[in-house]
Amino acid sequence: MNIDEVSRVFKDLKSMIEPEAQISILSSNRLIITTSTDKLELIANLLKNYGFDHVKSVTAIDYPMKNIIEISYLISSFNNLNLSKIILTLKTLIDRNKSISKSLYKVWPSVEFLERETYDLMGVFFEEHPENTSLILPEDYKDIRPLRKDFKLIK
Amino acid sequence: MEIVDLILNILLHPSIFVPLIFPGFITILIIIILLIWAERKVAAKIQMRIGPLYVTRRFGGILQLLADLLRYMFAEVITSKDSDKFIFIASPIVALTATLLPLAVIPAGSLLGIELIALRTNISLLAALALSSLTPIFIIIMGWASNNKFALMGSLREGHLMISYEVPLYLSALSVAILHGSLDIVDIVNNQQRVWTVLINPFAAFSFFISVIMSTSRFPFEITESDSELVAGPYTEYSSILYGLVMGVPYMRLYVFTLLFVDLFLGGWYPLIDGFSSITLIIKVLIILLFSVFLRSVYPRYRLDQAIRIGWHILFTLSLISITLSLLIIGWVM
Amino acid sequence: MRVKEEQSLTGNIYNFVRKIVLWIIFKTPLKRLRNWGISYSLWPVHLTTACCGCEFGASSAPRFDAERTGYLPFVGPRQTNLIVIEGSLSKKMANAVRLTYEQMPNPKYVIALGACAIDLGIFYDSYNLVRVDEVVPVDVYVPGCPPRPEAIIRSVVMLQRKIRRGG
Amino acid sequence: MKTSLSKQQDNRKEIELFIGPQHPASGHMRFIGRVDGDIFTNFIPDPGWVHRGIEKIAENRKWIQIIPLVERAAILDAANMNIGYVIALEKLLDIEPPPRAQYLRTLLCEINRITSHLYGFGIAGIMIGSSTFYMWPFADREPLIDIAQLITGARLTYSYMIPGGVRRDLPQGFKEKALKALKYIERRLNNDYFRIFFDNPVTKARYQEVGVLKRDDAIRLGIVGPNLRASNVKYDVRKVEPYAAYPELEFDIAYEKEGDCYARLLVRVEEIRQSIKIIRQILDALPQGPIIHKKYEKLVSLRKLEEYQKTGIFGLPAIFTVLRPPAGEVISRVEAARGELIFHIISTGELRPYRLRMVTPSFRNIVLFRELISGARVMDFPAIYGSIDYFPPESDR
Repeated sequence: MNIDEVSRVFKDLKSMIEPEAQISILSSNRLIITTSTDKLELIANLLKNYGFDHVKSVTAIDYPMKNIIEISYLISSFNNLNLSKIILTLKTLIDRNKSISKSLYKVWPSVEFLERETYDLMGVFFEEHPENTSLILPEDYKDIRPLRKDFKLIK
Repeated sequence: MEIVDLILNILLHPSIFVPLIFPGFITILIIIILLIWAERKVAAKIQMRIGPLYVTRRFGGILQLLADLLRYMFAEVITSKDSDKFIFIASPIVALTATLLPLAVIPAGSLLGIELIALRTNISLLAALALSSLTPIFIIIMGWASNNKFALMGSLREGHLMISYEVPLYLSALSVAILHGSLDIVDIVNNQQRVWTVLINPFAAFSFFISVIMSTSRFPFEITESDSELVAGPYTEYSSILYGLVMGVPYMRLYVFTLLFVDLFLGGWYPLIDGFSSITLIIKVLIILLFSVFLRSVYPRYRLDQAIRIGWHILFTLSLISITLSLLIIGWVM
Repeated sequence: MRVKEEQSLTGNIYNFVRKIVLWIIFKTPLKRLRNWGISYSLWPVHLTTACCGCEFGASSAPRFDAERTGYLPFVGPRQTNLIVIEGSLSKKMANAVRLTYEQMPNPKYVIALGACAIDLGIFYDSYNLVRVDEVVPVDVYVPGCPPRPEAIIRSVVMLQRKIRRGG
Repeated sequence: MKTSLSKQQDNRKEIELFIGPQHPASGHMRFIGRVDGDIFTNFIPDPGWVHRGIEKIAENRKWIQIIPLVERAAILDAANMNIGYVIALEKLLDIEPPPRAQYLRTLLCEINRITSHLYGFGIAGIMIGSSTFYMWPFADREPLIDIAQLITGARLTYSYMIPGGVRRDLPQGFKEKALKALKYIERRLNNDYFRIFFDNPVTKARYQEVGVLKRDDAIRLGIVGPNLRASNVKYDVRKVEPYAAYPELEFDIAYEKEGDCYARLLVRVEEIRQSIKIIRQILDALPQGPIIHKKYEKLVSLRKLEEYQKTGIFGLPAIFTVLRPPAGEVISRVEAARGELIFHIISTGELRPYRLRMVTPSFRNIVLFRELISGARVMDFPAIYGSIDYFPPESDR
């Protein structure tokens, strides 16, 4: 994919989402959009209308020092072949102690199991998600969620 | 000497010899051991494998089923807490007995000059068919007594299948009776000295054979105990020797039906070997049995609704056609 | 248990019969026949616990053909007498393995495949795994990650020898 | 999942069916279904029975130790798991392996794709009761596993790719053996498989028009791999974002229009054909040259270098144990046998990754169980399961 097309998409998105969110380029065909939790659904709807039709991954990263958890949605497209060459990261930061975020299930149904897994392994509660129940760990799991940084494997 | 003669006389009396030795219990045991071994070996051959071998290396693992039976024999009998214990234990035994009952009226040629039929009646075909329909009922009871969801669903499937294969099975058997003008199997076989029924009325033979395949849950109709969703169907809860019995039931049923099939359609014990006509019969039976178990390595299984549709749409129609054909032939000859 | 009055005269008939049957099975030549039958009829239950299951599948497939030894993967716990633990055992799965083991009729055997089954192997510090020997008693361990199908068949042969020796 | 089931607790007409994990067709997995007569009214997958926590363990491993770790997610597709991670790591390190290494990687990936699809066929066959079609594909995997073993020395778990290249060169006489195996597999695939299974009337009755996944639904649910392509979406990472040697190779995207179980199997058949085509091209056009990046070739000891030049086996340099990629965030995607595999790695310049996210294709396809089997007949469950080619350890990680 040539650089022109990425920069065209970049410009389109920039004009579309600013000033609610910031967009930057990570590498040749990886874009990053950063936004706050309450604007997340708005931005997601804009992106969906632009042509990004599914979510590839929901990655939650724990930063105990900064007291935040970063949630990245990796978004791309199956329908639009130009967009499918781009992976767009939609990032939001949430408070680590509360760890409540807004579910994007209404925008992209493909996040369902990814968000459920994030809830299970990272302990991030997604509001308005149809099923915030354990998926992978045993149902009676009580400990700290394993992907948090303060969960140590060998004591 | 007189005592030996007496014992021999008792043993060789048809009403003892037939159910106990040939074509009854002992023959069935030997045939099942050979048949299951052959089934596994034939499947292995098609699948580029060797199959059971090390149990008796010199004879190609022919005793494999014996080893399995021994294991069943010495395993712990488990009856689950929620099951209806008496029925749970009794129904496999009754099912086994019920499966063997039709042998009393099915003739099996002659051996050493003795006519091998335990009970000669002039309605033996009807009696054989009626007795053969007992087994599925006990299979259904097994699933019910187990008190297990998979077993219950297996029973339901057996019930669904039963009503769809029994009608074509009986109709096509009756079309043979119409053709030969008799309900006595011995008469029917004797009528086939010159030409076999399968050549006169192939529709009846086809629908009878497919119904038999369906009723004994061979592939592609292995639906009752379909393991990929029902574990072992009605037999899910059965362990040890009880499972050994219920595993034998479909094979015995297949054997009994094959005997009937050969008598009705393939000319029974003709061409005759003097005094030993059973040998002709048993060779034909073995060929049909091998063919039925060979289907396992060719076909996947049909879905339940598809099997029922085959039963009612194709087999039922064919059996009606076969009855019409029999009537037409009878009318033409008359 | 309180001894009933009839039993005080005749003794416990059930126990008496049981003792006789056990004596016949274990103290007479019948024992050898039993062990011979069981050893050539090891049927593993369908319980795939982790990724060594692919090699477990391959061991039944044509090139290796474990059916030669009378080993036939079969459907339910009631009809089988062998559990093959394929690799690691998660906490959720450990309950299932224990349940399956208890559902199986005696005599029953366990083969544990892979480094994970021995000491968790490459996942030695995982938070969700348990060791197999904490869950069920194991008869034969097979090392490897994953073990080759030949090794799996060899473990079956080893178990057969063990049974025929009277194990 | 408890809540959604208890909603219908009072409905006495339906029975609740727990399928697995000890069940002939469940694999390492549990399903909770509600059956009304012969129809599943509700079908919920319950994964996590093989969860080993690879993502967490990776945070406690050095960068080079993660290579064997990630391939344990799907050991029958190990090369594709490897290449996803190694590409991500190389992006962080900012190195590009030499062309010969790229071709060798592609070769192993395609061999793995074929063996993985054959495994899937075997499972699909036994699920609908065809024992022959379990045995045949499993038997025909073996020649290809032999080839992979010639390259790497292992049956399934290769750990063949290292940052900057691959561990070994091809042995002598490899090309002839590989061509022979390819010819064999092609003959079996095009004749015997169709005769025994794909053209079998029973197979067609079981698979056609069962478990139909429409194009819009496939996109909406974010399905990947052959299951997506069977619903008429021409999306293949090897074309969209070519990696390794794929830009220079010629192949087509396999796709079908119907979206039913039969189409999903036929897509895999076509993919095997394309893989054979790719392997033939690689064997013809394999460039000469080193198999490891120059930067690392300099770092090994003299003895190891001599061995490398003589036998083509590259001993790992000691520097790999203290590999420290610069800080950064990297996302790599590759087309594994079951679909798109994503690695999202956060590095802080330490000895170990800060966070490694691995999204496997099976995990993204898990939703298909609920979507396709709810409303299907009970006997359709194994047919659909077989056609999805779902591998629980890959999903649970």
